[in-house]
This record gives sequence, C-alpha cells and structure tokens, in this order.
Amino acid sequence: MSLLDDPKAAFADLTRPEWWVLGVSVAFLLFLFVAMLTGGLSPTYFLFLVGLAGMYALLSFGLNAQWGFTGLINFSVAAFFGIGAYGTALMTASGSPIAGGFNPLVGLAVALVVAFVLALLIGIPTLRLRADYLAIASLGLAEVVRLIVLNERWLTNGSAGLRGIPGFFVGWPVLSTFPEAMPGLRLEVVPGSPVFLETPFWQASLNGLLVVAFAGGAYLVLRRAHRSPWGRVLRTIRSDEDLARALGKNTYSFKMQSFVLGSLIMALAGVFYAHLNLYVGPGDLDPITTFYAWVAVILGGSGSNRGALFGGVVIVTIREGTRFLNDVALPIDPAPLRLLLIGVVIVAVMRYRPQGVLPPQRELIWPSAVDGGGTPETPDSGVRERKGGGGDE
Amino acid sequence: LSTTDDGGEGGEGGEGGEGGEGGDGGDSTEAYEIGMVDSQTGSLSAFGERNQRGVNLALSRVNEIGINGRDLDIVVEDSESENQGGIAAAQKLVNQDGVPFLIGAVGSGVSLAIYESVIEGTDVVQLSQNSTGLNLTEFPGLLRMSPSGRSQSLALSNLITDDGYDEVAITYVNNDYGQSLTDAFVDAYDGEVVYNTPHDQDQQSYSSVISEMNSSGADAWLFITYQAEFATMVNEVYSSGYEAQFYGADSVSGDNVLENTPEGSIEGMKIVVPSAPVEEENYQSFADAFESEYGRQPTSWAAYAYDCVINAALAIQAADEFSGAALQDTVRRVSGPEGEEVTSFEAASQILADGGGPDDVDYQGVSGPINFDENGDPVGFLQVLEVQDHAYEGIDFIEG
Amino acid sequence: MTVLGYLANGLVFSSIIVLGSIGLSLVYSIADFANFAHGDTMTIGAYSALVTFGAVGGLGGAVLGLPYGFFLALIVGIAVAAVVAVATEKLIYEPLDVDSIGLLITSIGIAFIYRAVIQIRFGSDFTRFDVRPLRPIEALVPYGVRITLHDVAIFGSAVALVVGLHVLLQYTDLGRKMRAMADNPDLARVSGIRTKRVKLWTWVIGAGLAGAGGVFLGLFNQLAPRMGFNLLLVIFAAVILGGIGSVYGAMAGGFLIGMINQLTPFFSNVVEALPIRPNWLATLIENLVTIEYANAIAFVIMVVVLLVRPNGIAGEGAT
Amino acid sequence: MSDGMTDDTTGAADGPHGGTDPVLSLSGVDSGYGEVQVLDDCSVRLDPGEIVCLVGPNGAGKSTVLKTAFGMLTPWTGTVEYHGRDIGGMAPEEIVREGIGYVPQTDNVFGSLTIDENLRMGGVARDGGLEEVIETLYDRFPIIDEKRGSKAKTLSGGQRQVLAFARALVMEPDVLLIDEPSAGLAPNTADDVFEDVREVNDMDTAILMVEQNVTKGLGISDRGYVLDQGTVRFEGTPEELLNDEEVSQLYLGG
Amino acid sequence: MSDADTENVVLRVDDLQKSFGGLAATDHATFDVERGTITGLIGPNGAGKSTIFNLISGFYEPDGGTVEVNGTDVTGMEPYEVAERGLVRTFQTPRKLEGMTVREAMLVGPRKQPGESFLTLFTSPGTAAESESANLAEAERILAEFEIDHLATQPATDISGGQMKLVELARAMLAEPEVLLLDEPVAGVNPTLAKKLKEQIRRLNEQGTTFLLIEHDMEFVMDLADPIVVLDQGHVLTEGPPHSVRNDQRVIDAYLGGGA
Ligand SMILES: Nc1ncnc2c1ncn2[C@@H]1O[C@H](COP(=O)(O)OP(=O)(O)OP(=O)(O)O)[C@@H](O)[C@H]1O
Ligand SMILES: Nc1ncnc2c1ncn2[C@@H]1O[C@H](COP(=O)(O)OP(=O)(O)OP(=O)(O)O)[C@@H](O)[C@H]1O
Ligand SMILES: CC(C)C[C@H](N)C(=O)O
Ligand SMILES: [Mg+2]
Ligand SMILES: [Mg+2]
Repeated sequence: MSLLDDPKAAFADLTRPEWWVLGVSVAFLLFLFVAMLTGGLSPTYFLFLVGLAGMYALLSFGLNAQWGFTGLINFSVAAFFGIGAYGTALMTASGSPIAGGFNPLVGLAVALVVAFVLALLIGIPTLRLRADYLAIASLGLAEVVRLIVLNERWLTNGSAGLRGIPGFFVGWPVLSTFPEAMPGLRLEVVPGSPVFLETPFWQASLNGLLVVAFAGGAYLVLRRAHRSPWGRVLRTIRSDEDLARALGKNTYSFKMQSFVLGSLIMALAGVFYAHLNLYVGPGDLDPITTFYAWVAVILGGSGSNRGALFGGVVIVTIREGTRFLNDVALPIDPAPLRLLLIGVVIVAVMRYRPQGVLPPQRELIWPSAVDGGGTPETPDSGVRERKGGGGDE
Repeated sequence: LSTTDDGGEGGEGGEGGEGGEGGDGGDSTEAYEIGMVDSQTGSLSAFGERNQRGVNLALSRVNEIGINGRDLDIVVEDSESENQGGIAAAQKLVNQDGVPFLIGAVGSGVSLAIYESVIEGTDVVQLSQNSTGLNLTEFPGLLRMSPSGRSQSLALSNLITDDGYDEVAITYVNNDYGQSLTDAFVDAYDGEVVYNTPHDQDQQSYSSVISEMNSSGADAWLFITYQAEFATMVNEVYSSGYEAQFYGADSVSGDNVLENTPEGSIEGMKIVVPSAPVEEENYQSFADAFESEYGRQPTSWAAYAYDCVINAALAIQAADEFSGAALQDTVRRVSGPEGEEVTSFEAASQILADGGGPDDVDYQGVSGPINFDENGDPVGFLQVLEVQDHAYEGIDFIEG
Repeated sequence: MTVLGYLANGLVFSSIIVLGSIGLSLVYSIADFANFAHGDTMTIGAYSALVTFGAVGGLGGAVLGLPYGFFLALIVGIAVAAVVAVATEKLIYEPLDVDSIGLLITSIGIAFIYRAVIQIRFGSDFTRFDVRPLRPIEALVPYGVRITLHDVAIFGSAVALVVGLHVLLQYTDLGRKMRAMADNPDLARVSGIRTKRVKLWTWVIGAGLAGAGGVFLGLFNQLAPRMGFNLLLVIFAAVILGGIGSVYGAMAGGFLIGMINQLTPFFSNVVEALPIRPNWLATLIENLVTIEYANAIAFVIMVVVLLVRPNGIAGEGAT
Repeated sequence: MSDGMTDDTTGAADGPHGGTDPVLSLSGVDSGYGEVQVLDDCSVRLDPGEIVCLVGPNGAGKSTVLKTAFGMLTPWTGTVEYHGRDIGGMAPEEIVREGIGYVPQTDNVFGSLTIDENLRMGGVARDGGLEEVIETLYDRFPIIDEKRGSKAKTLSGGQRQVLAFARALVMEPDVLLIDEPSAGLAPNTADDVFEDVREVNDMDTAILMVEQNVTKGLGISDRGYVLDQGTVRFEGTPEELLNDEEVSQLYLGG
Repeated sequence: MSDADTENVVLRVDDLQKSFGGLAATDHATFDVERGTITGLIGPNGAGKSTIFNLISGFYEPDGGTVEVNGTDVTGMEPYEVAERGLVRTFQTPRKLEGMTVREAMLVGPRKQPGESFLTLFTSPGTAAESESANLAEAERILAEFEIDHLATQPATDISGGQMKLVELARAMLAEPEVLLLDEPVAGVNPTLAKKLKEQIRRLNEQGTTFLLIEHDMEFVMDLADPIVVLDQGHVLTEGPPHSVRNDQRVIDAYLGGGA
C-alpha cells in the first residue's frame, strides 16, 4: 500500500526499526533544514550531497536487486557504473574520441544498451553454474572493463578521461537554460547570515531533480517487482535454488532477469554521475565503488528496497559527514583520522543495528492479496504468547 | 527575501555564509579561510604528507606576520587520491565552506576532475600544488605551481640524445600524468623507443616490466612514475642483476627512494626535476627551516605546496576584497614578472602593506620564480640531477 | 629471461600469496565470513616486524642473507598479527549478533581502522627493512633464473610454514575439528567440540600466516600502509579459485595466481610465436596479451580453470 | 561412563518418586526461541536406568524439551538438574563432558566429513579408548561400516539416522537424549535401532527419547509423557497411555 | 504393450542406471506408474529410492536408461522442464526457506503464476493480483487442513521438524501437479495427523492426481498404495498389490523384518 492511498494504515504498518529509522530521518532532515536556513549548511552543497546519496542509492538498488533479491554475488558494480558513465560520456562529451555531441538521452540509451549486453555476456556463461562463478567472473569483469577503459585510448581517451560532458538537461526546453534564467535569491532567516541561491544552486537543483527521478523510478519498479510472485521466486532461489527448480521455476532465467535489472540500475547511477560531475576518468571504475555499494546494501539490510535507499544515504553521511568531524581539531595527524572514523562508524552500525538498519520485513506477497485476505497477522496459538526477557539460543 | 542580480554580490562561487562575510576585507578579525584538496589517504598519500609539511611551514610563516591583521586558515580535505573523493572534497570547500581560493590537487587527473566539475563556471581560484600532467595546460583557469611536464619531456629527450643513446625503453605510470609526459617525450625524441609500456600503480611486483625492459635491448631506461613504484623497480632490477643507464622524470626522486634502494643501484641515474633554485638563499633558508622542523630535507613537492600557500596569502593581501573575482585578479600578479623581486612572504607583505599594489611585487618562490603564463602554468626551472654516491647532485639547470 | 626464470619468480611471489590465501580461507570456513581485514592483518605483521627488527638489530650472524634478528622479527610479526586478530575476534566479532555478510561488512570497518592506525603511527610513505639487498645467485643466472638468497629464504620459509600447517591439520584433531565446525557449528558443540577455542586457534593460524606473508611481502618489495590491502583482491581471487573455504584449494589457488601474475611476459612471447590466423585476430590477441592487461589475463585464466574444474582446483568440499 | 556420579547422589534428598533420585529432571521449565515461548511449566523426569518416551503432536515442544535439557536453550524459569546439580544454561559442549549425549532431530551429521570422521568427532571429549569404541559401533551398525570412508552427505536418509545415533554413543554417555531415532528408517532397521536403544539402556544408560512411531517407541519404554502446547498433558506407563481412549485418539493415531 | 497402456502410464522408468563411484545406486530399474494410482515405492535404507526420485525429476543425470512423463522422454531435462510437464517432487529432508514466512514458502508452490513474469507485473497487474489472492486462499486452506495454519506468518525456518515436513508436502500439493512424487511424507509426523494426511492424499488422488510415494511407515503405505514397487540395491525386487508384497519372503527378509 502506498502512503498516498492510505496514510493511516501505512503508518500503522510500520515495524519498530522502521519507526526508529523514520524518526531519526525526520529529525536529521529537520536538523539539516535548520542548518540551511541559518547558513550553517549551504543549499548548493546539500543538493550535491543529495545527488551523491541518490547515486549511491541507485547503486545499492541495483546490487540489492541482485544480491538482496536473488543472492547473486556481483563484484563488478564499479564496472556497470563505469559503463553507464562512459556510455553517456562517450556519446555526449565534446572530448569524446568516437562520437560526442549527442543529446544526453541518446547517451542514456546507449549506456543502458551496453550495460544490458555486458550483463548478458557475463550472465550467460556463469549463471548456470555454482554461485562462486559469478563472484569470480565479475571480479574479473571489473578489472577487464577498467583496463580497457584505461588502455584503449582510441575508444575512451585513456587515462586523460572525458571532459566537456554537458548537463543532462542540455537541449531540453526550459530546463536547459533554467539555472541561468533563475534570478539570484537572497534569503535572510537569521539576521546576519544570509543564504544566497544563485546559478550553481539552480544547477544543483536540476541535478537533484534528475536523481530523484532516476532513483524514484527505480524504486517504484523494484518495489512492485519485489513484493510479487516474481520477487518471491527470486528469494526462493536465494535460499534454496534446488527447491525452486523442483517446483518448476526456470531459475536460470529468473537469475538472468534479476542480474540484468540490477546492472541496468547501476548503469543508471553511472549516467547520473557523468552528468553530475561533468567529467569521467578511469579512476571512476576503481573497485572502491563496488565496495561502498556493498556496504550500503548491507547496512540498509539485504533484500529491502527501503533499506537500500537508506543505505545509500548512510554511505554519503559516513563518507562526507566525517569531513565535518575532521574539522574538530585533534592532537593527532588528521589525515588518516577520517579513515579511522569511517571504520569506527561501520563497526558501530553493525554493532548496534545488527540486522541492517531496515531488514526486509514484508512478506513477498502481492500487497492487495494480503490486505484483502483479512488474515490475522499474529499467530493465534495460545502457546506462543510473547514474553519479555528471555532465553537466548 | 530579496533578489540580487548576478554580478552584484561580487559573485563568489559559493553561497555559503562565510564567503559572504569575508567580502568586506579589513574590518573583521576572523581568519581568512581558504581550502586545499590533498591526498591524505589513498595511493598518493605519501605526497599528501609531504605537501602538508610545506603547508604547515608556510602557514606559520604567514601567520607570524598576518594578512591585514588577520590569520590565514586552510581547510584541508582529503581526495583519497581519487576523482570522486576529490570532487566531493572540492564541493564541500567551495559550496559549503565558501572558500574563494582552492589549492588542489595532487594527481593531475584529480585536479582536472575538480576543475571540470566544481570550479569551471565559478570564479573560485584553483591552484594545483603538484600536478604536472600536460593536459592542465589546456585549462588557463586552472593554475598550478609545478611546471608542466612538457618541458621535462623535452629536457629528457635532449639529455638522452646528448648522452648518445639512440634507443630507449620507457615505462610509465598508467595515469594522466605518466601518459602525457610519455607522449610528449616520444614526440620529441629522435631515437627509437624500443619499449613503451605503462604499469599500474600500487602493484606488489614489477618484475615482468623490468624483465621486458631488459629484453628490449635498450641501454637507456626511462622511468616516468612515482617514488614507491620506482623504488620497487629499482630493487627488482638490482636483485635481478640487470644493468642500464636510468633516466627519470620528476616524481621518481626523493629521499625515500635513496633510503629504500641499495647503494649503487641507481648510480649515475639522471633525473629531470622541476626545480627550486637550490642555489638561492631563499631556498636554503626554506630547506633549513624545513630540516629543523621535520628532521629531513624537503622535496620539491613540499616546496610547491609551500609556495601555493604563500602565493595565496599574497593574493589575499593584495586584493581589495576576499572574493574569488578579486583573487582571480591578484593571484597571478603578486608573483608575476612585474614588480620588485622578493623572496619571502615577509618582504612581499611589507611592500603591500606599504601601499604597493599587486604589480609592485614579484614573489620568487622557494620552488622557482613562479610567473604563471597565460595557460596558468609557472615558468619553472628544471634541474638535472645525477645520482652520485647514492645522493642527488645537481649537474645542470635548464629554464622551462 | 627464460621460462625457468619466470617460473622461479612466480614461485617466490606465489609463496606470499599462498600464505595470505590460506588464512583467508581458514577464517572463511570457520568464522564463516570473508574477512576484508585480512590484507591489513598482513600489514600489521610487516610493521611489527619492522619495529622489532629496528629494535633488536641483526643479532650477530645471518642465514640466506638475512640476519638472525630478522627471523626474530618474523616471529614477532606473526605473533602480533595473531594477537591483534584474536583481540579483534574477542572484542568485536564475537559479541556481534550478525550473519556472515554482516561480519564481512564489519571486517571492512576493521580494515579501515587497522590501516588508519598504522598510517597514524608510521605515516603513509613506504619503507623497507634494514636488510642489505642482494644480487642474484650467480650460479643460476646462466639458466636465466635471477633470484636472490632472500627469495630462497621467502620460498623456504613459506614451504616450512605450509608443511607445518599441513601436519597440524592432518595429524592433530584440530584440523578435523575445524572442518566439523565449518560444516555444522551446532552439531560440533553437541559433539563436545569447544567451538570458541577452535575459532580462536583458527584466527591464530590464519592471522599468523598472514603476518608471515606480510613480513615476506615487505622483504620482497617494501612496506607501506596499503601494502596488504593492495594484495587483497589477488588473495580473494586465489581463494575463490581454490574453492572457497578449502585450505589446500587456497594453496593451489594462491600458487596459480602468483604464477600467472609473473608469467604474463612469457604468455605474450608465446602468443607472438603462435601462428594465429587470420591476421587481425593475431594482432588483436597480441595487443591484449600484454602487461597492461596482466591482471585481466589472470582473471580470464581463472575463469577458464573454473570451467574445467567447476568446483575449484581442490574439488568440492575438500579441505 | 562415570559410575561415581551415581554414587555421589545417593545420599541426596529423596525425590518424589519412591526414593530413587532422577538422573535428569526438568522442573517447571519455561523455555523457547528468542521471545517466543514454547515450553510452559514443563516438568519431565528421567530416573536411573529408565527409557522414557516423549510423544505428542508436531510442534508440541518435544524437541524443545531435549534442547533445553542439553543446554541448546536456556530455561527462562524452572530448573534442569543432572544428578541433582543445576545444569540449566550450561553450554552443550560442557554438558557432553558431564556424560549426557544428544542426537538432534535434523542436521545431525557432518555432511562433508566421512563416516569415520563423524564418529571421531563424537569422541573429541573422550580421554582414550576411542578406536575400540568406534570398532564396536561399526560392529553394531554394519549399515555404516560399509561406508566408513564416504562423506556423510552421500548417505541415504536412513543411513544418516544410524550414523547420528552412533555418533552420540561414542561418548558412552550416562544419559542419552534422542530425537526421533526411527524417523525415516526401514521397518527392519528401525527394529534394529530400537533394539540398540534397549541394549544401550541395558548398559546403565538412561534414555529420554522423542518418538512419533508411538507403538514401537512406547513399546520399549518404561514410562511415557504426552506433550501438547508445551505442557505435559499425560504421564504414565506405556500401557496406561496406549489404553487411554482419549490419549490414543488425540495423539497416538489410534 | 498397447497404445491404451501407454496412455495409462504417466511415468515410465526404463532400465535406469546411476552409480556413484563404484556403487550402483540405481541398477537397471524399470517400472511404470499408471495414471490415477497411488504407487508405493519401498525398500531398505540406501536401496536407491531417493536416487530414483532425483533421476526422474532431473536432479541427477542418469548413466543409462530413460524416463518418460506423459509419453514424453524427459531424460536429461532440467528439473523445471520436468515440472512443467506435470511432475513435482518433494524432498526427503525438508528444504528450509530462509527469510520467508510459512505462507510465503507455500506460495512458491503454484506453477505458472502470472505474477512470475516481470512484464505482467507492469502490463496487467490485475491478473497477477487476482491469481495471487486465489493462491493465498488456497494456501491457507491447505495449511488449515494440515493443522499448521497458526504458523502462516512464522518464519519458515523457525518451526519444528515435523512441521517442516508438513509444509513441504502442503506446498507440493499447492503446485497441483499431475504426478506427485512424495519422499517419506509422514516420517516424523504425528500418527494422528498422519491419518488425516492419508485421507488428504486419497482425496486428491480421487480428484485425479497420481502419486508415487516413498514411505517406511508400513501401515500408511499398505493402506494407501496399490501397487507397491519394492526396491533393493538399486533394482526392482518385486512389484504388486500390498498383500502380495507384504507376504513376499524376499521383501520380509530385506525390508520388513520380523516385526512387520
Ligand atoms: N550424491 C551421492 N554420492 C554418492 N553416493 C550417493 C549419493 N546419493 C546417494 N548415494 C548412495 O546411494 C545409495 C542410495 O541412496 P538413496 O538416498 O537413494 O537411498 P534411499 O533408498 O532413499 O534410502 P532411505 O530410505 O534411507 O532414504 C546409498 O548407499 C547412498 O549412500
Ligand atoms: N528455531 C526455532 N525458532 C522459533 N520457533 C521454533 C524453532 N524451532 C521450533 N519452533 C517452534 O516451537 C514449537 C515447538 O517446536 P519443537 O521442535 O519442540 O516441536 P516438536 O514437538 O519437536 O515437533 P515435531 O514432532 O514436529 O518435531 C513449534 O511450534 C515450532 O514452530
Ligand atoms: C605529486 C606528483 C606525483 C603528482 C604528479 N606529478 C601528477 O601530476 O600526477
Ligand atoms: Mg521435534
Ligand atoms: Mg531416501
């Protein structure tokens, strides 16, 4: 059910960790909002962070569709991300050695097609085999793609990277000139700390809009697909593929669908990234991106779309938020301090929110079927009343 | 709520509160805040570490005297030696902290990425401390303290030709820096390049590379790479018993290379480095101060970072307001050829304090005369170093 | 260089990889997660040895070009790595109530912490052990083999450690208990196996070997805070190649990966010598089988190996 | 087997049942998984030399009784006593050493270990004489003897069941807890296993057993309990239970 | 054999062979299952009964021989292809579905659900929703019959051993196959409930489902199954109606023992 249809029920439906997350998120947003109004946080920078969070959310949606749904171990997140970024950059950038100058929509299409083909190429031989195959083949794929981008200069411009990438909305009516057309605004909420909203802000707003559109779209698709018989088969595969096969499910095909879907979403993240930063280089294919995507999915709770979204936000908070902690003067060498902080935060989150922040709670049953069925949610056997405190296993 | 027209606010790149506050120069006693993107972690963190020594030394120089009675404060953010990290760091500095002047970054690729995605289109000044990649030349808005690798490449090609080698084997680090210097070298070199292969950073062994260089038959080997990678290669060359005449570009020299390679292993190697005028007195005093502070000799990288800070400080002092637009105007002029040549912040700041304009000073850095050209590159001197008794000896000076 | 030469280099490099992969694999099968801090555990071993060696010096004599003090440092490196790993298990992993993938993520955090601490203490620049570097062994040079006594020492010590481990696993109950635990931890407890103790031993062995690997890596190349982390990907590949969780598989995998890594120039020679047709194909392959693509080639070979031996080199379930 | 244990406790206070002290007793135990309560004020007693059979519907909590007795679950309230000593919450690996053996209902063999290794694992807490016991067990269960070197996961369901039983016997325990020993066994093999249970019992091992094969299970038992919804509903001799109309209808499929 | 016979045979196992290492787990086994029957498959532990199930359902590749379902040769097919032809099997050791509730685990059962197509989810969500509601209702009905409806929203892994067997059986029934292969459906199930299940199976059989059933509970098999195939050491020892099998001396020696 969606919030719009039935807000009350939607709230009543929340589990405890969800309440917790919702509460913390709302408080955090309020805090940021106040910070922005008082000039403590620049709206433009905030929008950049939103863009990053959206990008990580997309990556983590994609990985979640593979690992969280189906249990596919994909270590080439960075490669699909890079394919997305390079796909669109090669089509649109002025510095592109092969094409360039096309509308970003063409870039988007090309990026998705290439990611699709690549996903098939690696999926076809490996998805029939044991799970480790995909793990290792994708580890290899990531390296192969990175090395090709780095070394095949005729195709990718090599280590110099691609410059002159236009914003995503270039050539669109209204939107393409929107940032320049908007007047500069001066907001003074707290006297003495005015907030300026000028071209970069409007530019950043457009980026924010774009990522919200991408991530929102991906989320809606995934949400419908997940809480459905389709998503249920994927979860069965994740847990016991043989059982799914015995029940007549073509598990190879399902795994392929999930793998391709996830890869496309990762490529989408890459497309957004290219138009956000307006520059892509081989360094963007570094495995560290894969690493963070995994952290995001798992911190959020494998298998949950909301969790993946949240994980994306958490990653940005950890990575960029720690920059602010760094501002506090400490008597030790500040350089590795942020690294230390990131480490500590990761460990702390695992310690205190062990199931991932938002583990999958919902049953993968078509929502209307359950809600309409009117079955009691709580087991009614007398033995199983809840009892506080208790035994451990 | 009010509407401002675009140019009206002096147009800092950022909208952060602090950028606005600093706008009116003299009255405030708050420190001037500028930003720096450095490689504090990641593959170039060793360079970042060197830079920070230079920065801290420069800061203490500047703040001993002050700028218009105010301190200079540098917010350093980590690029993780990666594009994504660098961009995020610059975004925070420019859009959140609202700095009008950004020192950054180390690797050429990161510097360009920052310029392209954060700086271009704003009037924030970007001054890279270490990037020597050739491509930076194409972006006049992106200044750098370290001279372009092109002059190095030319110098290397002359050097190798003059030494009588008509065959050379090259290996370069596979990034923008290595690639662009190598391309320039290959263009300039008349002899035959019999081996020319990139290597990845951070590998545990380069024995395949050096064994291939050895099989290539060339007697002159050129290394365009970083210190850690080079030290690994030297050790492998040594323990494999290969012999050749080594040449190298800027980033292969350093005390840490000498310390971590066996005596005699790089004897006779010639390296072209963008040079601080080591003979000069100002460099000597910098080196002394550095040595007493950190117990070691400075590298040219530390000198660049040092000069970045001094140059920024002078630009701020010379500008009539603390804004990107104003600094764009002064940053080149305080170290540009016009004006009185001075070799320390103290002297330069004195001239400005005595009512001199930006064109009345010509700051001569510890890393060279600076003098940014129309592409934002410094003139830069080059020095040819030769390894003698496992120490670097300057054997020649070349003007860029 | 000759094939023999490449093989010799490969052997030395493999020794280090093997030491790393065994530990990773052991911990994987007993503690049930892929430990991303394993590479940084190697770094810890290396730096502990560095400090020790700096403190004790050469201690008189030397074997294989290595002063006695170095061997003492090696032992300290092993010990410190083991102690740190055990402490981490006790303080962090054991109290956690998460599944294996959660542990994996935690270990990423731990890896960052290890590395940051080392960087805070030692700075980020590289350094080397204060051991006089050696020239290649003269007698071998005519065969195209260019290795030093240090390389021999690395190989020899690695073999000694691996054989020791083999004996431990094969001739004591510990190995069997480990496998039982990996198989079914609940049943292991039901059978009377003190699983916490077995787990600690696993950490001691795994991290100890990693520590040794780190020390050798430092001797082979140099020390830097990122040294272990940079090797992690290769080690993972070796472990997966060997069949996840199988110790002997990890040895084989590590050996193969190390070899392939050093043999790329040889492969490119072979490719050039092969009469490949049509010509465009030959050119294409020659362009791809080059040092630039060394890592990619290693992975491609791995995938091919997997296709031939679907359960990893050691076969399914072997230990 | 430790005979000393029995001696130690003879002097202790008389139990409720005619002077013999139980070797193992659960009294008033509440227990369960996480926050879910399964056992509700459950009391079960095992006297020296007895075979006691637990029967009841699926999900009644029979396995939970065994798991609680064996330290896999900690009792929330109530006590678990072994020879008069409270062992509630002691870890299973320690309880084995006290002389209690346990055969779980599911996942009861090490699939990737060979039969031989499975048996050795059963004896890790033994001081010696391992080889001899294992040989006796092979003699007793030829069905696994043939497969000594095979991985346990290649065994058929029934073979596995036998192996699991044998594994627990390696310790020659004082008390044996068995969860559905005959499930999945061919009739003749099941008979053999029940015969073995008897034999083991004859060597002074008290046995607490869960069975769904009620006729045979109760057939070799001295007493039985009917468990439902986590509570003991009936207790008595096998004859009493089998002849009770209600019990037989509701629980024994009669 | 006449065409009419062939029509009547839903499952034909012909000269099937499978060995593991030196052990012939299935040794030239041949038998037919006729439409509408409940055929029992019994034999000592390790006789190769489960192995035959694996061979029929496509989990193992036979070393020789053929399997036909409904007249099509399914030898060497993927399990899902065999299932698509109407044959579904259960596993002897129940499969645990981690991260799913009991009723979710049940809902994996129905075959050819419209909602299993990614496209349908977006093109005609209505169809998906409809069939889902129907399946859910059916699942809940069967759970109630099996007396485990109170577990519907429990995690499928957190139930007792016997309950797992029940879920396994219930799910397979939900798949509504033409032929259902049950591997020891009532091992570990309480006798009272087993009696009820017997009725369920019989009713389903009357509605047209053919069963092939492995079970060691003699009362259960002898009551339910006709004919009964006896397997020993991988080959068919004998075959026939319950009373003749029960009295066959070879069966008594190899399997039933004195007590039966
Ligand atoms: N994957 C395998 N690898 C090796 N041997 C196997 C494998 N699967 C089964 N076997 C062997 O084949 C024989 C037949 O096993 P199967 O599981 O078919 O027996 P079963 O008749 O089902 O017995 P039960 O009634 O005990 O379940 C057994 O001896 C078993 O050990
Ligand atoms: N791991 C678990 N987590 C949560 N609940 C569980 C778990 N195992 C069992 N249960 C629940 O506890 C109750 C008792 O289970 P138990 O295994 O003791 O039953 P049982 O009497 O042994 O049944 P069966 O004859 O089917 O084996 C059941 O309702 C079951 O659903
Ligand atoms: C610090 C230096 C090693 C950076 C290098 N000159 C570059 O431009 O990449
Ligand atoms: Mg039970
Ligand atoms: Mg079977």
